[in-house]
Amino acid sequence: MWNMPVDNINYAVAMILFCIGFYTLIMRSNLIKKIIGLMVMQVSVFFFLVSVGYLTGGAAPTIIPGVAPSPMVNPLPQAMILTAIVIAVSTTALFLSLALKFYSHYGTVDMDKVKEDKR
Amino acid sequence: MKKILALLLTCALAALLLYVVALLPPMGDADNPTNRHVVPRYLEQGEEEAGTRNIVAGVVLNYRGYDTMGEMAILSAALAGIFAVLGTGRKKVGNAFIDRSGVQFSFISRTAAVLLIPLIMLFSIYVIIYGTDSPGGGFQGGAAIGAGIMISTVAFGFNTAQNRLPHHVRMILEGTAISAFFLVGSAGAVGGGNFLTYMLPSLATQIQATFRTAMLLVLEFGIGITVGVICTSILFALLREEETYNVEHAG
Amino acid sequence: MVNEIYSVQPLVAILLPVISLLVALAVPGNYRRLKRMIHVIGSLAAFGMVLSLMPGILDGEVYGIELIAIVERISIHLTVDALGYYYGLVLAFLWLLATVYSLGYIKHKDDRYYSFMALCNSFLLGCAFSQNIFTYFIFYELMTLAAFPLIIHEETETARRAGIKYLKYAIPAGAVILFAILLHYFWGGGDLSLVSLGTLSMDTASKTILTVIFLAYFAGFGVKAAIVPLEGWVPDAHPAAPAPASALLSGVILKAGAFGIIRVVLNVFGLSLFHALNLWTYVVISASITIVLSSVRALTQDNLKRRLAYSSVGQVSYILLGIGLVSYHGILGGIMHLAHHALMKGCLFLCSGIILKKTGKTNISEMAGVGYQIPVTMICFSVCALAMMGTPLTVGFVSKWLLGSGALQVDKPIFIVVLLISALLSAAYYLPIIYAAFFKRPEKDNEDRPLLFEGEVSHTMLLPVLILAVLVILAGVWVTVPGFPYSLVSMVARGLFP
Amino acid sequence: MESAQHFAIYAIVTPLFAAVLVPVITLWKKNWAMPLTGLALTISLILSALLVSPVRASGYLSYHLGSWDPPFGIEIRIDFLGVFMMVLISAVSLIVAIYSRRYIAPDPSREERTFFFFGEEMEEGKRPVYYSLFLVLSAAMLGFVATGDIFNMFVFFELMAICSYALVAIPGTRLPIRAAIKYMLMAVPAAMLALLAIGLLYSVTGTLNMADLAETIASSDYTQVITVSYVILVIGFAVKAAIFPLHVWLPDAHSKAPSSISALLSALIVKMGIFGIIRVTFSVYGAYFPSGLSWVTGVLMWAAAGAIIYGGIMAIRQKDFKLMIAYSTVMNIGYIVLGFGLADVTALVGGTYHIMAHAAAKACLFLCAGSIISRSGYQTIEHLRGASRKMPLTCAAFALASLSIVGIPPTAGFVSKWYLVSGSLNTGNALLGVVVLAGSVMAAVYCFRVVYYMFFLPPLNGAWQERTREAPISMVGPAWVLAAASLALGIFSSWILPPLREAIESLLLGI
Repeated sequence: MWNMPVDNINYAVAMILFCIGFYTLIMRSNLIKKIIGLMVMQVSVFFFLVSVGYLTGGAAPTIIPGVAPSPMVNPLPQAMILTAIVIAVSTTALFLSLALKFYSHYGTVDMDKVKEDKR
Repeated sequence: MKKILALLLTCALAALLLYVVALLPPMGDADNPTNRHVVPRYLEQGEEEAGTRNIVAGVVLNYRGYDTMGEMAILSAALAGIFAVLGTGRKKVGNAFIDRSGVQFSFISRTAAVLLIPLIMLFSIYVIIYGTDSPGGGFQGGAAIGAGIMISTVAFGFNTAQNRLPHHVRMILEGTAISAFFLVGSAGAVGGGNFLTYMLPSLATQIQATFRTAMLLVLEFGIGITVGVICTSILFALLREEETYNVEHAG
Repeated sequence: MVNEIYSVQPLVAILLPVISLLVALAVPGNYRRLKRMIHVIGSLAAFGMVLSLMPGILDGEVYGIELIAIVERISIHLTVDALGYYYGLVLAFLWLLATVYSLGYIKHKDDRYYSFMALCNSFLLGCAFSQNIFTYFIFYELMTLAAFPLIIHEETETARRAGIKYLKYAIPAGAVILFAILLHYFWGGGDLSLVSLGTLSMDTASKTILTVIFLAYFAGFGVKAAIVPLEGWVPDAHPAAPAPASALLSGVILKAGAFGIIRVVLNVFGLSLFHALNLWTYVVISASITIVLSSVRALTQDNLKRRLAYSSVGQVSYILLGIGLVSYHGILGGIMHLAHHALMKGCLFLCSGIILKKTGKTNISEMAGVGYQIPVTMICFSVCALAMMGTPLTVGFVSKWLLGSGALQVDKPIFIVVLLISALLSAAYYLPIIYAAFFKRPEKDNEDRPLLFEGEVSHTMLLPVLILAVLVILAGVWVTVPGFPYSLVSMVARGLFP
Repeated sequence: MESAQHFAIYAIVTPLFAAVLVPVITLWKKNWAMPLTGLALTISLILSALLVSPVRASGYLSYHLGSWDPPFGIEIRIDFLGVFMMVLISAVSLIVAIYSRRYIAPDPSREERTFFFFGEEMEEGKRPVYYSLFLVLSAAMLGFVATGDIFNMFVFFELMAICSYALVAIPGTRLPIRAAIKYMLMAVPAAMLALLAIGLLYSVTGTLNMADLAETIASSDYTQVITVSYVILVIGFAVKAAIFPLHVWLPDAHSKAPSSISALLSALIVKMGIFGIIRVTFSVYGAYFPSGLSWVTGVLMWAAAGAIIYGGIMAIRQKDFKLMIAYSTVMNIGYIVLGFGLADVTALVGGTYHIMAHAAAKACLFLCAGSIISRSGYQTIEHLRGASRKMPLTCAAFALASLSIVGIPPTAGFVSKWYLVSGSLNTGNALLGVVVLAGSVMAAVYCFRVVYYMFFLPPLNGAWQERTREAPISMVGPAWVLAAASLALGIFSSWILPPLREAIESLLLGI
């Protein structure tokens, strides 16, 4: 069941984004850049989910009274993303506050610079 | 060395994921499992079952309201976590609140803010109220509220904004959503349904729909208030940490 | 399967020392005499409880009580059959004497000491009365840990090192035994009981598996039973521990390992399988090597308790030797030697404690004329030492004789040679002590007067020594008195050789 | 019974609601935080305990939220394993909460010397935050084990994760912050992987309800996609569970967090990852198990063996007290995962029983460590010499719990090791049985070393001189409850094992 890449181009892009984020996360020693990589990962997953929910020629899943019901895109992934976005926002906020504290302790956000620290 | 290893790891991951992508059903196809299995019921009966024209809101608040409760809990937990990391600000560090946040007291920004903020609030309330029937809802409205408060912070300075919305008030407000979910859910449980049931068999049929709408509104407002307040609190906490740092280091 | 009579007595016997321990802990700290008395009463009560089972046991009854199941289908199950009862009787008796002796001997940290004495006592009784190897293992492990504070009681550096060494040997041994039990459980169809004559059989497991199981058991228990490559902790632990503790160590705790091997041979494998798989060769060979080697090394020791420790290493192997030659007299002698050696060696260690207390001497080379200072003790010592050599009219002679005739029954006279060699060697390392004690001039004190008799130690320390010495002779003369080892062990042996 | 169906959901939402109330109430009543926490956790403990008999009566208990029947709504689906975990979670959380009261807020009137984390006291404003996070954490764990919907599982997983990051970092000093960052850097991508896996799964099945997923998967043609999603999901959970190669975050986080939180992390949170793996494997991918996924379990099995050996060696080499206990956790995770990796009923019974045994014993160890460190300020094992002279009760509890860690009969650790080894013999991996026993010998080395230092060695010169006193009853009591539990769970294991075995059998063979 190999599909032409053009069909699933969104999926492919999402996966590549995911890998880019992952690479940033592990390669950068700068904490802020790590967090950015993390956010790229999150966004790529959302992108993937939203593409999963897509329906060719589907309208937004909102019933407008008096308008004949047309095929609508899948609302469930959108609801999932709504939840996942909030989760991502909370995680990022917490992470940023940790980074802030880290900075105020060490005066830098570079993880490698403070490797050796035995209280 | 580490570079190579990371590169290899990433490439392996990419290969795996792209391999899967090639096997996934074609995107947007009408007879994908995603479009065949559960969703049709949402789309067809969503309006009368869940009582929302906006199906997404119906899914978020009604079919999968439990997820949303967990999500609200995550927001509150994140705020609590930020307090846990940065401190709640009860501990005054010297004269911590010398105001360095943004443009302050400039005439233009103040006037603009005075003009904008009421509109923003009004709009956010509109978004919240009509969230069940049109695009929008608690999150969007709450975000708008948060944006309004941020504007006021920029315009009138950190201290003013914080005094308008002091810590304990925010502490009380940030629990609104969870409390709303708890009460609404318990109402369902008491009324003969399950937790988070809105169509109560114990009620007369003609007021059931009304009751459901009321419950949904309560939830929307709870979510909106919580989101707005938590955005504000996070902003304030981060600002305060910056102040503290400046005081400690810049002296 | 023997049908056992439900009885709580074994459980009560096990619990009594623990109860006394709890009571003693409840007593406020400034009544030290009262605390000790409670401990003595506890061990006395345990001994009495064991004694109360005697008549039934002599009639061939079996008492038992099943407690809660730990892992499914395997429960903690207490059973008193003749063999278990025999071991329980010996250890409860020796424990009573040692506790009484400790009253005069132990001076500091006595709370901890007596508490762990009581714990060890009840755990060992549990070992003796266990119905399945699982229960045996549980009590065995607990006893292993509870013996540690007794060994390092003096808290000197050497004592600590000895204790650590003891754990280094004992804990891996426990793991090995556990592995053996699990193999046994897996290949033996889940039957771990110790009441029938052999639960394993060739048709459930292959020859190699059975051999592996046996060797794992043998090595695991061999650490406690001090078989030669595994005996390293014994000569360190005995001198380090206080005298009563070392008396119990070599008198009873070493025997726990030997007893485990006896149980494995008689009740897990059964003599027929044991013989068919030629497992007996491992046992007798390692036992003989141990006997000879330990006797030789004992010769070179100057520290009294160290010499005694090496002698115990050898003597415990007598028991294994007796089991190894699968013959009526051999098994009779071997199992009887368990009690005999407990009596003799217990007495010897207690005497060494008195010598230390009274004259402060630990090395044999300094013991010139000790016999003039503490004549009673040294006479008891000499009696037991002679018994060790196997002098007639003592228990040592009985067991050696039975072992020898056992060797002849399966005509393997080579082992008589082993016995004779060890007898000669033990003569060579015991007689000098007696000679030094009685036939050398006592040393002078600083006013140039010879150190002579100025009263023995307190009665609480002297009495156990006397009792043991008397028993060594009585049990050697009237062997068949009911209640003495022969009466019980002969039941076991007759059960094995109908 | 009618009302019993609501017990599950209220066991979950009561702590959540209390978590909202705590900061509000403490605005006026400073010291009501802990009683409120205790009350909420007691309620959820009682409710979970009441669930046991109905669940045992009818294999599982299913509760439809919003009375939408699955797969359209979210379903709470509790089998015996779930209720077992719920009782464990609420009980341990309650005990640790009681411990926390005097641990984070020493009583000034008794001039207790306190070295709360590393010599710093907890800023007072953080105390309500602590309890609030604590409650949310418990609620999240309860929801995680109770839910029957895979996306909902993810939500609670994230909720739990956020609370644990925050609680690790709550001291605000340098090392906890770094530990928390390290933790997040590994756990957040893992969660993203899990979400991606759920997305993949959804895209080929179109449903999120576990039971429904199991059916759909059984008859799906997207075999490779499903397998890959399983692998990604397992990796996502494995990071949280700190399975051997992915354990890197664990020692730091567990040793730098406040001890009460370390207890919670070690006793419960890492177990959640393993529970997640078990849950998805049997309730979602059951059709592929074990034939299709045997290589995954094989990998896990050897990873577990590696964890046992590595954890044991590292624990022996540690000088820092809490770091040693943390590495011991790495090792014990190995035992639990081994039970899963062997894919054998007996072994899995051992593994799940070890979840409970290790929870009781390790929580006790961490609580004792917390009492000692917070009262004396000493953190290296060297300094523990003679500790029993000043803090006898704490040290005794430590000794009792370490018996269970080593697996001395008849403690709970022994029971689980027994089942693990017999399971490994059942599956013909005698070598793994040897590894397990070698592991318990290593455990004996590092545990008994500490016990020996505490009881049989004189204090280091100058140490333990100052007015260190025994920890208050509200800190010793919980430790003793856990120690006694780790003993009682060994002796009375026959009360828990049969239903557990039934549950495991229905999981492993019933699908």
